[in-house]
Amino acid sequence: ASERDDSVLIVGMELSYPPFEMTDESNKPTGISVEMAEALASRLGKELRIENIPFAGLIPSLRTGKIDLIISSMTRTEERAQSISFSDPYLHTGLCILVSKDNPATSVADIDMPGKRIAVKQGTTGHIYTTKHVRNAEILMFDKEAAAALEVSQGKVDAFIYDQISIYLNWKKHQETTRALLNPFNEESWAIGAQLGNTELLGKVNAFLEDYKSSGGFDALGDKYLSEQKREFKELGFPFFF
Amino acid sequence: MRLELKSVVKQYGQQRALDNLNIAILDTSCLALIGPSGGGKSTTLRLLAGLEAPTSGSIRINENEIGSDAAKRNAHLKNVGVVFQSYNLFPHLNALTNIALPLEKVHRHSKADSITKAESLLQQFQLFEHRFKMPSQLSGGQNQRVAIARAIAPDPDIVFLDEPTSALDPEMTAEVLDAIESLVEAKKRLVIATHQMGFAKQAADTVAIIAGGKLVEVGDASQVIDQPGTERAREFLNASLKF
Amino acid sequence: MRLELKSVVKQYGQQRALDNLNIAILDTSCLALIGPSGGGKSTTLRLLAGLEAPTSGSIRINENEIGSDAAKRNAHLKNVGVVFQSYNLFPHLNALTNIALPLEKVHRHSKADSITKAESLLQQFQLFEHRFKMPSQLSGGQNQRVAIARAIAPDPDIVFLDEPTSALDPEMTAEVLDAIESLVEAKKRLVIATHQMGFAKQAADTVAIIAGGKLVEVGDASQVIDQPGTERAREFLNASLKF
Amino acid sequence: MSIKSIFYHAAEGDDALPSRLSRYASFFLAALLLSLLLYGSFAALQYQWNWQSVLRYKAKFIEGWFTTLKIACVSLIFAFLVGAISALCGRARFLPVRYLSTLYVELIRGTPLLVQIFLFYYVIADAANIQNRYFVGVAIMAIFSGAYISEILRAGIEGVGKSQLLSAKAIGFSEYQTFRYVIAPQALRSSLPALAGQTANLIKDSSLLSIIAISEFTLNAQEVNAITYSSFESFFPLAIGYLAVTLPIMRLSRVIEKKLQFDT
Amino acid sequence: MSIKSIFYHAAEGDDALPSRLSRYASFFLAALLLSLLLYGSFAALQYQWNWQSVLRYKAKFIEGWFTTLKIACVSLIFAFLVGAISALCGRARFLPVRYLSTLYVELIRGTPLLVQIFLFYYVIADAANIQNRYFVGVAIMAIFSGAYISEILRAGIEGVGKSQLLSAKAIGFSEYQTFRYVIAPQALRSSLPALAGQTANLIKDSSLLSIIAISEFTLNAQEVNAITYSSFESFFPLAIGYLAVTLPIMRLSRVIEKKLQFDT
Ligand SMILES: Nc1ncnc2c1ncn2[C@@H]1O[C@H](COP(=O)(O)OP(=O)(O)OP(=O)(O)O)[C@@H](O)[C@H]1O
Ligand SMILES: Nc1ncnc2c1ncn2[C@@H]1O[C@H](COP(=O)(O)OP(=O)(O)OP(=O)(O)O)[C@@H](O)[C@H]1O
Ligand SMILES: [Mg+2]
Ligand SMILES: [Mg+2]
Repeated sequence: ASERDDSVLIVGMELSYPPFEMTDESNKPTGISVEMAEALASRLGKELRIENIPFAGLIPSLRTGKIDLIISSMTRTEERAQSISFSDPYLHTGLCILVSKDNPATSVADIDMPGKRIAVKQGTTGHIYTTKHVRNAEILMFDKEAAAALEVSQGKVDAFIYDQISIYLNWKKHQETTRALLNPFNEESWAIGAQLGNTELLGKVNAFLEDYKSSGGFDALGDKYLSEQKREFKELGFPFFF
Repeated sequence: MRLELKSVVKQYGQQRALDNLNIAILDTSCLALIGPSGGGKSTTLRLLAGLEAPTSGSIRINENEIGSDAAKRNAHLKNVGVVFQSYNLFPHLNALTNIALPLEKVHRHSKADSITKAESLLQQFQLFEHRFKMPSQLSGGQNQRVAIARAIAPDPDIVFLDEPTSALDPEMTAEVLDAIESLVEAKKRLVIATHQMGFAKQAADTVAIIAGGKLVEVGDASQVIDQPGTERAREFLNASLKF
Repeated sequence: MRLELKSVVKQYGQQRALDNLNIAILDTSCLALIGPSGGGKSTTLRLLAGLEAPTSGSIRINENEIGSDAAKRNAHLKNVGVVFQSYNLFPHLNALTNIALPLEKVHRHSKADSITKAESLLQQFQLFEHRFKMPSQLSGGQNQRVAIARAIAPDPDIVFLDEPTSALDPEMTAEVLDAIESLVEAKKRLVIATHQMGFAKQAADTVAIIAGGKLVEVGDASQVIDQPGTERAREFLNASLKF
Repeated sequence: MSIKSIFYHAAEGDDALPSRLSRYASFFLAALLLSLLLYGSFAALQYQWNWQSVLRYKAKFIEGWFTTLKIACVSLIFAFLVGAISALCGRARFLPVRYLSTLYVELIRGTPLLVQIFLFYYVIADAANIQNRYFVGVAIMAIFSGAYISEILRAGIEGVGKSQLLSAKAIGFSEYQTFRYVIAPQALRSSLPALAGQTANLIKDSSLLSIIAISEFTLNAQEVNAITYSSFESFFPLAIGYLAVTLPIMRLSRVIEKKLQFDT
Repeated sequence: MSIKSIFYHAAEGDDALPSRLSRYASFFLAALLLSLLLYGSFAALQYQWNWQSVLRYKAKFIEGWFTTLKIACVSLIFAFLVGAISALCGRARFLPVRYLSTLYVELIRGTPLLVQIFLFYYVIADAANIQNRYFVGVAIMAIFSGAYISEILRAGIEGVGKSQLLSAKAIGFSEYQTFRYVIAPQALRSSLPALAGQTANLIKDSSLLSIIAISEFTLNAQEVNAITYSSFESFFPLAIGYLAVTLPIMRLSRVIEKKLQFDT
């Protein structure tokens, strides 16, 4: 409902998901998605502006035209696709589990039992997965990732389901008290979001992703931000998504 | 001053404070309202001052009918000074400001003039040293004197005083009497509700006795007080001879 | 009742309300405090009632030294009734409850007894029909009578009355005088601050004149009022003859 | 009755309520104006409503609403208790108790509820080995709202005139009796609007308990929002659900307020 | 001076402040107690502090703190304006205006700020074509807090005794003058504690503006929390940052309150 400067590309993301979307010490946006957005903007010949919007505010912002695109590690889902359009996926990952140290569980089936409690972060694919597939355990929704991890570490819940990299990082933080099951038990893909019906922009985005992948842009970013994780995953013998 | 109340009724909820009150006075410079407690003196005073509207009936002061019309009542209020039975100074202002503020804001005196005027009145009532005290820090009589000073400060045409000397010692009462006399000389008019017959007799030229919300007797001050015409008035006044 | 105030000083901020006050009275059943406005009557009354502590000096009533010790003051307060100059009824309670509540809660009467007692006092002061009114709905004199009724309701040993008749008409004043006489007959003791010399003379057996926070004269009521011994007292009392 | 006289309230007798017709007509006019503003805005937005997907989750709304209500009710009772005790402690003779009350009120009112919930649940309750999150949630809300109620009551208590305290002393009331029969009724009367407001706040603030995974009204609405991506559709039931509780409370308080009115 | 007399405040002369020694010693004791409680809980938790990683982001905290402060200051001014106007409108002769004020106060106080922000930013501001989010943020906070301030002022205004209004009328004060010289000073005095509290609330509530991407204090702290994977380390600066503003406000209000005291 508003006129805007055409020479600026406004990208919305929640800058609290390292190493994809975050800020550096001087409060500047940085991370994999940010560099991606920069590349995309220069490809479109536009000036980039990043809006730091909490995850829940991203889709409303897009729908009311306050931003042009969402690049915020957003998984493409059926339900989201009814509200916004998604580009081709640019990254495939999967859900993993954080359990407490003395929990013998090895798979989702082990924790989906009566009397068990599973923590998820509200609005994430972990949340969507559990509401669809978890039958027996009680699901607890959290607003903050840190809270969910703390719950596992204090034994208040049995497991925390989230994506691979987050589970890994949370486990690093609570190594004494938790254990991570880093073998993804499902597959999902991240994509860039645009307004419904904005096929023109979406086409340009898809073309950019194609080129970016083939020209090794993603690999370079992986080496820059995730080299340590990559190495550790190799040592631990888990598949790494990036 | 001509005063005329015609079948005035004032009803508070269940309570009929004035019950068909009729008073007609052709000319008076100082009217005293006397009568038993709860008889309706304060209510009559509030109505005459234009602070409240009667439930029914008409009230005429000189040529103004102030009973039914809010605008007229408000115009009337501007030329009037009132002292309530319970002083009613503003608790958040000191004695000096209580007097000076209305002068400055309502009567458009300059600030300096207002203060000078207030100070001279405080002096007259022997309150100068207490001028910066808040009402809660003043004695009963001091409060009352400030209230009187506030009422007469803007030189109103008519001053309404409800029990103005109840908290005053005889010396201060004499002082107030002097003030009243000089007001009368300055062609101001007064209506005073009081329990002190001696004071009423000296201050007023006309006296009205009100009891049970009705007029009992009205007439020349010394005549009504010394030779009351009705049984009820005689009864009431006899009691006052005791003191 | 024996009363002894020795070099009593009461300081309010800058203001010295009582300035080395000395009074010694060997026996009195009803003491009247008179004197000019702002002289210190109310302050003396508050100190004698044990409501405030003196800044310095000693206060002795009968055998009790109540000046310095808070516990003693509070014990003293239980046997005492007080009427303030500005009534001070509780604004959120009606007339009846204002009287009955302390009877029930402080003096442990049954609820029914408290109400009966309160009602009979209201009747005595001709307030029965007004018993359910809130203080703000009562006339000045009605308020004052409720306050007196509240003070004497629990049959206290000593009653302190600050200007108890200031808002009362002569008839009601006579009523209060009767009440005081019957209290004295019942061996109760009273201290009254008043501006009405006639009332003081009839009610009290002893009179003390206080001015400027100091004692001017003390003695037998009719003697002090009719033949004052000091110049200041004569001056003060002369003014009162006017009314 | 002229049109003017319908909408205008006479200057005189300000106590008297305007006539029923006047009140209804005026209220209607005011409500109409507001509705038009909202309607116009949505029309300008050209928003495509999608109520179906939200409606499917109505059980979630209802469930969350009841959870919020239950938590709020229980918290409220304790909050009043805590607040009253703290207000009393603020007048204690033993000074450390007095300062403890001040510290409590200022620390709680001065810091975000979010931080308090986190600290209380993950640190203090954990140390005390209290596991039930609903229990802890109620405790936190009681402690949080209690600080506000304490301050409201303090203001009410201090508003009672000194002359009345003197009067109570003269009558022989003990400190407790003075409090019970003189201070409390008047303080309650004068703090009523603030207390009603605080109750409404408690109900709304309890939504922050979502961060310790208490599935109350706001969390559930946001969850529906997160699932269906229909922001406005889930916010309307949310607003109406809260109004359904808070509005009657505020109205009730006004009625009681009018009833308890007395003049000082 | 015995130990008892240090910690006990004499019954007499309740107005008199306790001695300086008493106050400090008592305050210290109270603060000590609270600190011990917190310290003990953290000790039981055996939490491994990691201040370094949080400290690296201190620029973020500082920046957010200033943003919050700026928004709060500007909002506060407008909130007072809105609140005062609404309180005045609540006494208007023209009844629809009166009900508009009531509706405004009740709708705003009755619904969650979150919903209001959403509605206001994405619908109303959008329809009015206002794009600047800081501008909208300030407007929302002013409207939200204004409703609370309006209610606080209303209570204060209604608390002024009727006898004083009569007195003002008798003196010849116009309605405006009565308001200006009699009602306002007394109402302000009696609403001061509530106003200070509301100011503190405004500062804290502004944290919800994060959902429209205003990078204020709380949002920044939570981002640091998420980025550094720390649980508690970023909450402490948060609490202290808010306290640094709210505490002085509450203290100041108490001082002014004492100064303006008068007896009715
Ligand atoms: N709280 C206070 N602060 C300052 N001064 C006070 C306070 N209370 C009383 N005073 C002053 O102390 C003096 C004595 O007051 P007190 O009330 O005892 O007089 P009083 O003899 O009862 O006078 P009145 O007949 O007018 O009631 C007065 O000058 C009064 O202004
Ligand atoms: N607001 C009110 N509500 C109910 N009754 C009232 C109200 N105001 C006055 N009254 C009653 O009206 C009657 C007359 O009151 P008013 O104050 O005029 O008496 P008064 O002659 O001034 O008495 P006093 O000498 O005691 O001051 C009294 O019985 C009183 O109780
Ligand atoms: Mg009267
Ligand atoms: Mg006195």
